[in-house]
Amino acid sequence: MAGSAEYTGVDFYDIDSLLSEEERAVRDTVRSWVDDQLIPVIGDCYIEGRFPKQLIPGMAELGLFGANLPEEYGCAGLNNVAYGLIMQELERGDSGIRSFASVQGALVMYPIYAFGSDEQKKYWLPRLANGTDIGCFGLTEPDYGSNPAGMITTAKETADGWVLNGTKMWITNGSQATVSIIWAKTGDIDDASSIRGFIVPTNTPGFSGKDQKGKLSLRASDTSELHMQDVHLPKDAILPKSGGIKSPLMCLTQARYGIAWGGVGAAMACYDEARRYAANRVMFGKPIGQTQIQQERLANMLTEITKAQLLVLQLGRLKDQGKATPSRVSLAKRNNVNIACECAREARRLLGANGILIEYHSMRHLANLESVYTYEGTHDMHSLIVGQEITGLPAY
Amino acid sequence: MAGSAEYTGVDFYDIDSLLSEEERAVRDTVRSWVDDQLIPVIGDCYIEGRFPKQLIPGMAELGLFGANLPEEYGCAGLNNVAYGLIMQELERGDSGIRSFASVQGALVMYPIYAFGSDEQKKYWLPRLANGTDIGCFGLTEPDYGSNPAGMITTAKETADGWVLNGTKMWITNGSQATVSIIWAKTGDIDDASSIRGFIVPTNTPGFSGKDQKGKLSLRASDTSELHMQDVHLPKDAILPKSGGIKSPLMCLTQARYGIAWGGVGAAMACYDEARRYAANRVMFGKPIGQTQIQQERLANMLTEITKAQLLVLQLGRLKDQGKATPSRVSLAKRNNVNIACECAREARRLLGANGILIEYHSMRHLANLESVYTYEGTHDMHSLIVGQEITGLPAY
Amino acid sequence: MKPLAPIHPAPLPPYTAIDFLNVDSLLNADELALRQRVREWVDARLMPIITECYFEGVFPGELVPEMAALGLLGPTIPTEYGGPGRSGVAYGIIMQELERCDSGIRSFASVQSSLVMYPIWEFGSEAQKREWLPRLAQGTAIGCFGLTEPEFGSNPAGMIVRATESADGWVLHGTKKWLSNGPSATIAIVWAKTGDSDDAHSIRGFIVPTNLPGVTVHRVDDKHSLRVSESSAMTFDQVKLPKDAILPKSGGLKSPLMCLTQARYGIVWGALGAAMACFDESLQYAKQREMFGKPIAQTQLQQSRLADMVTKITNGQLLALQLGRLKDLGTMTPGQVSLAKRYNVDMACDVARESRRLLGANGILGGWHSMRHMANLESVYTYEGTHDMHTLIVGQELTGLAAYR
Amino acid sequence: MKPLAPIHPAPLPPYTAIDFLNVDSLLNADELALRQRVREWVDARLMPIITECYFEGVFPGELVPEMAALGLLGPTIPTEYGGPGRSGVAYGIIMQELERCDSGIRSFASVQSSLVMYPIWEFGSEAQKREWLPRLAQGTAIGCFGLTEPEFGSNPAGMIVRATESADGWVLHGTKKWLSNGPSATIAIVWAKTGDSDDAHSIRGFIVPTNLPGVTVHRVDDKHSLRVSESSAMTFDQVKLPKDAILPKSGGLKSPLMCLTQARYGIVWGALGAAMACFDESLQYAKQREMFGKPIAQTQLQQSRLADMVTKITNGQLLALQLGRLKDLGTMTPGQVSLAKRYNVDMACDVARESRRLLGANGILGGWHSMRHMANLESVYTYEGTHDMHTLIVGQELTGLAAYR
Repeated sequence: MAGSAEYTGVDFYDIDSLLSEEERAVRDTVRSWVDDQLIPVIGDCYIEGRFPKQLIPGMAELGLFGANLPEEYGCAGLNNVAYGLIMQELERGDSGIRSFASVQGALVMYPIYAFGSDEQKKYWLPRLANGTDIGCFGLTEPDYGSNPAGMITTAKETADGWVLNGTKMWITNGSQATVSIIWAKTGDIDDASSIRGFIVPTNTPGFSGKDQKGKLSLRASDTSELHMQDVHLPKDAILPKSGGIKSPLMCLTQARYGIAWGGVGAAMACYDEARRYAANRVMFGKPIGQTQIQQERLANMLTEITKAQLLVLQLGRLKDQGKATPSRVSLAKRNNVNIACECAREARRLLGANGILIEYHSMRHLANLESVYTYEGTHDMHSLIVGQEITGLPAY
Repeated sequence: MAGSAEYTGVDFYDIDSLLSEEERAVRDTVRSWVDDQLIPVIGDCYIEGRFPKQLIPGMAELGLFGANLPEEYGCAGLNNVAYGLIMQELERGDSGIRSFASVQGALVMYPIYAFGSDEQKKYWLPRLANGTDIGCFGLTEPDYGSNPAGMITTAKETADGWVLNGTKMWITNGSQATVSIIWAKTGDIDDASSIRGFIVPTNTPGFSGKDQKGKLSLRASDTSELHMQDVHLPKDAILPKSGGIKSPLMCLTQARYGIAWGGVGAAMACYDEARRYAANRVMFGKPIGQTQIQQERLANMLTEITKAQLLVLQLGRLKDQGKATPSRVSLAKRNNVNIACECAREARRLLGANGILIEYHSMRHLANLESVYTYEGTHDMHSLIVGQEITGLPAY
Repeated sequence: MKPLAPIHPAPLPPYTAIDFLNVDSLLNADELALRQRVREWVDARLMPIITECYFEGVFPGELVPEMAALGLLGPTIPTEYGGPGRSGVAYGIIMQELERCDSGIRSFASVQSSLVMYPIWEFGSEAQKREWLPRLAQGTAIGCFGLTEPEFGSNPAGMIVRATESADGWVLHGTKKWLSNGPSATIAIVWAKTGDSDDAHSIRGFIVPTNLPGVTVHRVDDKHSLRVSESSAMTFDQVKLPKDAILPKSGGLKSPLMCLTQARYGIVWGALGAAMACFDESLQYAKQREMFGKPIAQTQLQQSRLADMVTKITNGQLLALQLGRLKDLGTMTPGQVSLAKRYNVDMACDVARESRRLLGANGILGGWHSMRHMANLESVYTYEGTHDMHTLIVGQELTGLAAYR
Repeated sequence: MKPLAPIHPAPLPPYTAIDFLNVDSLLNADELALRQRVREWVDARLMPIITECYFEGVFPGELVPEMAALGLLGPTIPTEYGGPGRSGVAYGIIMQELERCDSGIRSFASVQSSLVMYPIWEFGSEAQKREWLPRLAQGTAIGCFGLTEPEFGSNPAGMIVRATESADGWVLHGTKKWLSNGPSATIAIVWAKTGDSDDAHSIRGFIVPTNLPGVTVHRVDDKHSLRVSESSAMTFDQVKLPKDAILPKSGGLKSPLMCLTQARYGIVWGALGAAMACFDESLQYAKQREMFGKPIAQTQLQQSRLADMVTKITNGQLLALQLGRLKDLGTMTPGQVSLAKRYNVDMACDVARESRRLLGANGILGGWHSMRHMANLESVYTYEGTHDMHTLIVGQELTGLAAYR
C-alpha cells in the first residue's frame, strides 16, 4: 500500500515532450534506482534516524554527485535540467537523500570548482564525485541563520598557513564527512568582505563534529554542529578565488536551484500516493476518489505540481543560458517548497488515519519539508529577496 | 495615476525568449492598441454600463476576431499562442472586451468553421472577421447553467425548414448581435444527442433579445436574454456537422482556452498597478513598497503570474499540436482565473482607499473576474472535470 | 452607474439570521427587542430601495428622521443630551442590523455616532454638547469627520492641516480627504495642528460649520464601493473660526484615535451583519437551486462553502459580543478592537465572496445582495485602519515592538 | 524513534497562557482554580519527560495514579460512582491543559472519560456502573473503545464485527482498529452487530475484559504522530462473553455516536491547549531571537504570523466556552460540536505549523514543542470524525440534505 509500486511520475501537461532524450533517460534511471534501492529502506531509516550510508556507492556510480560539473573532473557533465531532474527523483524518495546529494554537489564540489585552484579541483572533485570523500558545508552559525554575513568564525593567517576558530551549525553530512568547506572571516569580525572559503579535512586536529539529536524532520539525514578550536591549515587550504559573502551565497543559489526541483519530486510522491489511495479506499459504498471534496484536493495538488514543473523547467533552461539570477531561483525555491508542503499535508489528510503510519510516505515528506521550508533561505527571506528585486527596496 | 502609463507587461522568467518574433509582434500591437484606444475610455464605459462599440472596427482591422482561423476565410490565421496573447492583452484592458472577442471568435466563428457547410463558412466567416456581423452564442438556459445537456429549447423540423422555441440566458453581445448560434434539441427533450447548432439572424421574426440590467460585473459588456417564439428558419440554417452536446462543449473548450490567457492579462494589469503604487506611495516616511507585508503581497502576485504564464504557454503549444484536451484546458482556466481574482483583490488592497476609485483598474478587474470565475464552466465544475480525469470517476 | 431597469429581486424567503451556536442566549430581552425593531425597520424601509440607491449612488437622506426616531444616531449618548443612552452592545447590535442591509448605511450612522457625537461628548464643552448633541441625535444636523489627508492615510500624525490662533479665534487651512457624509453635513469635526507641522501633540479638534466662507466640499462619486455613502474631500481656505470652535478637552493624536476606536468597534458588529446577510442569501439559494437533478445544497463543494461561512460567522458573533461586554465593563483596549475589526471584516469579505460564488451567474446581478456587500466590504477592509495596520497594532501589543516603519 | 541524547530544552520563560480578549473573565473561581492545579501538575510532572516519551514512543503510565488523584479521569461522573462530578466546562478545561502538553496524553484521558466511562454511565446497568466506574476513575482499570474497523472508518454503520447470542451469553468475533490505550487496557468497550450484517439498529455495546481467551491486542508503533498514545488493533476470535457483558441501554449506531460527541467535545478544548502552547513558544522565541540586529518579533512578517495565531486562538477560546455552556445547559447539539471540533483542530494545525516556521531551524528539534504538536494534531484532524466528515455534518444541519454519498 505504500503507493509507489510502479511509480510513473506526474505529467498532466506532456512536459516530457519538452525534455531531451538524455534528460528523460537520466530521470528514468534515477527513478528506478529510487524505487529499487531507496524506497524499500527509507521507512526504517527514518524511524531509526539514520542515513542509508550503504547507498552512497550506488549514487556515485550513477554519477549523481556534482552531476552538472564537467567530465574532466570525473563528473557527469550534465546540463542543469538533467541535474534538476536528478534532485526531483531523489526527493521523490526522501528529502534527506536529496539533501545529501545537494550538499555534496552544490555546496562542496561547486565551490571547489568555482573558487578552487587547479590542484584543488584535480585532487578533490574526482574523489567527491566517486564518493571516496564525503563533504559538508560550514556557513551557518548559531546566531547567524538568515544573516550569514554576521558570522564570527575566524581564519587568522600565520607564517605557515591558517588557524580557524569557531562553531558552525545545521551542517548536513557533518558527522560523516571526510572534508568540509568552511567559511570564515580573515579580517575584522565586522568585515564581511573578508569572508573566504577553506577546504578542511575533518580529521584535522581541533576539528570536531557532533550530531544534532532529536530531530522531528529529515531523520534520514545527519545534521551536525562543527567545532573548530585552533585548527591549523596549510596555506593552500584556502579557496583562492573565493572572496566576500558573495562566494557562499553563490553556492546557496546552486543548492536552492536543486531544492526547487526536489520540491516537485516530494509533491509528486504525495500526489501519487493520495491518488492511488483515493481510487482504492471505499467508504459509503464507493471510492473516496468519487467524492467532490477529495477530487478537489487532488485537482489542487495536480494544478500546483504542473505549475511547479513548468517553473523549474524554465528556470533550468535559463540556468543553462547563464540567466538563472538569484531572485529567479528564490522565487522557484519559495514556491515549490511551499506547494510541496501543501501537497504533503493534503495528501496526508486524504489518507485519513492510515496517513500517520510509516508505511505511507506523505507524512514523512510533510515532516521533512518543514526543514526544507526553512533551510537554504527561509520562505520569508525569499519573499523579501523577490520583493527587493520587484521594488528595488530592501525590507529585511 | 491609473498606473498603466508605459505598461510593459510582466516577464520575470524571460518568457519572451520562448515566444516567436511574430507572437511578440502580435502581442505588442494589441498591447499598444489597448493603451491607446481602450484604457482611456474603459472607466466611463464601465460606470455607464456600456460596451465601447466604436472600437469594433479597430479590433477587426487588427484581425482580433477568430484570429486562429485560416486566412482563406478572411481571418488572421495565427497559431494558438498568438491567439492567446491577444486575449491576454485584451483582458489586461477589461474582461468585457476580451469576452466580446472570445464570443465572436471562439463561440460564433469557431462553430461555423468546425460544423458549418462550405457555403456557411464562405458567407459568414469573412463578415464576422471584419466586424460587418456581430455574433452571439445561445447555449445556457435559466435552469441549465452547469448542465447544458438538460436544455429545453427545441428545433422542430418542418417541410421547408426548422421552427425554434425557447429561452437562452447570459448571452454576451446578445443585444447588439446581428447573428446568433443557437443550440437546440431536434429530438426528444431528454435526448441530448439530438442537440444541433443553428445560425439564426437576430432579425428573424419571433427572435428577440433583452439586456440584463443591473450588473455589478462586466459592466462594459452587454449580457442579454434571448427569446425565441416560433422562429422559422430555412433548411440550411442548421450547422450540418454539429451533433450532440459534444459540439457546443467543443466551442466552450475554445473559449476557455482564451479565458485562461485572459486571466493572465487581468492579473498583470493589477500587479503592474500595485507595483507602481507601492513604489510611489509614501507612508511613515518611506514607500509602502519597502514594507515586508507589501513586498510579500507583490512577491505572491508575481509568483502566481509567472506560473500562470508558463501554464498557458505550454497549453498553447499543446493546442497547436492538437493535444489541448478539455481537462487540460479546464485546469488552466480554473487556475488562471482564480489567481487573477486573488491578484486583483490583493492589488486593490495594496492601493488602500484609492483602490475603490474608477481611475484605478484593480477593483474593476476584481468585479469583472467574478463573472469570469463563474462563466464558461464555474471554478467548481472545472475542479470536477479535472477530478474526473484524475480518478476516472464522475462526482458532479 | 446606469439607472436600472426594474430590478428582479432575489426570489428568496425573508431574512433569517443564522445563530448556529445559540449566541442569542447570551443577549438580554432588551437587546433582542431592539434588534428586532431595527431589523423590521430595515426590512420595511431600506431593503426595498437599497439596490436602486446603490446603482444611482445616492444616500437615502429622507430616511434619516426615521433612523433618529428609532434612536440609531448616537445610541450611547445619555438621554439628557438627546441620545437614547444605550449600552455598547446595543450600539453594536444597531450597527449589525444596518450593515445587514448595506455598509454605506452603517457608515452613515457610524460617522454620526462615533466620529461626530462621540468627540463632542468626550472632548466638547458643556455648551457645545448642549448645542449639538440633541440636533445630531434628531438628525436635524448631520456631521462628518476630517482626519485623513491625501498624503497621510495610515499615518495621521503627519497631517499638514493647520489651525492658527488669531486675535479673535482660529484660522483653519488645508485639505482633508475621505469624509463620509460630507456633502450633507451641517458640521465637520476637523483635526488640525495648532503648533509646528511636526508636532503631533498640537493636534486639536474643531467644530466647523460647513457653510462658513472658505469651506468647500468635493463629492467623490466614481466609486466601485460604498456607493450609497456620500464620500467627499473638503478644502479649508483660510477659514475663520470663533474661539469656541475648538474642542477644549481634545489634545494630541490620542483624541482622534479614541474616536476611531469607537468607530472600529461599530464596524466589528457591522461587518458581522453583512456576512450574515450574504450567508442567508446563499444558503436559501443553495436549497432552491437545482442542478443535475438535485439541489446544489446537496453537493459536497457547496456544503464545504456553507460550513466555512457559518464557522467564520459564529466566530465573529462571539468576538463581537465579548468585545461589547468588555466595552460595557470599561476594560476594552484598542488592541482588542483591532483584533476584532481585522478578523470580522476579513471574515465578512471572504463570506461575501464565497456567497457571491455560490450564487453563480445570478450573483453578479443587482437583485442579489452578496456582491454589493463584497464590493462595499473592500472599503471597510481599508478604512478606519487598514487590515495591515491592525495586524501591526495587534503585533505591537503582543510583542511590545513597533514594526510600522 | 531513536532514543535521544540529552535534550536541550527550549530556553524560554515559563508558560503564559494567552488571553487576548479576557475570556478568563467568563470563567468562575472554581474553574480557574482547577485549571491552575492541572497546569501546575502538567508543568511539574509531564513537561520534563514528554519529549523523551514522544521519541521513545512510550506512554507515561506511571503518572496515571496522579491523574486519577487530580480527578482527571471521568471528570463529569458523579461522586457516588467515584468521579469528581464536575461540569462540562471543567471537563473541557482539563482537556485543554493536558493537550497543552501533548495530544497523546489528552487522548488517554478522552478515551478513558468519554469513550469508556461515559458509555458505562449512559448505557450500563447499575451493577456495571458500580463495578467499573470507581476503578476507572482511580485508574486501577484502564479502558479502550472499539468502534472503527479496517474497512469502516467514517462509516461505522457498515461494521462487520458480530456478537452472537448463545445459550449462556454472547460470542464476539471480528477485528477492531485504532483503539487508543489498547495495550494497557483492562477492558474494551466493543461495539458489534447482534443482528444481520446490514442491520445498524442491531449495534450494541459490550464490556470486554482484555484478558479473556480469544482477545488479542496488536500494538501500532510505527507512527509519525501521537507517539505517546498507545494505539492498537484488537482481534476477537470467538470470544465468549457472559450475558451481562452487554450494555443494556445501548441500541443502534446512535449509542457509539453519543460517545463520540462527548469525545469530540473534549477535543475542542484540547486542540485549543495545543495551539496556546505553540503560540506561547513562538511568541517568546520571536522576542528573544535577534536577526539583522533586531528581534524577529519586530518584523512585519512575524507580527503577521503572531496576529493571525492569536486571532484564531481567541476564536477557539470563545467557541469552546460557548459550547461548554450549552453542554451544561443540556442544549448542545452534535452539529454544534462538529463545527467547533472542525474549527479548533484545523486552527490548531495551522497555529502549530506557523509556530514551527517562526522557530526556524530550531523548530525541528525535539526540545521545542510546536512541531510535536503539529505532528500530533494531524491525527486529531482525522480521528473522532475527519475534518471532511464534520464539514458534511454541519452542511447537513444547515441544508437538511446529506452529501456523504
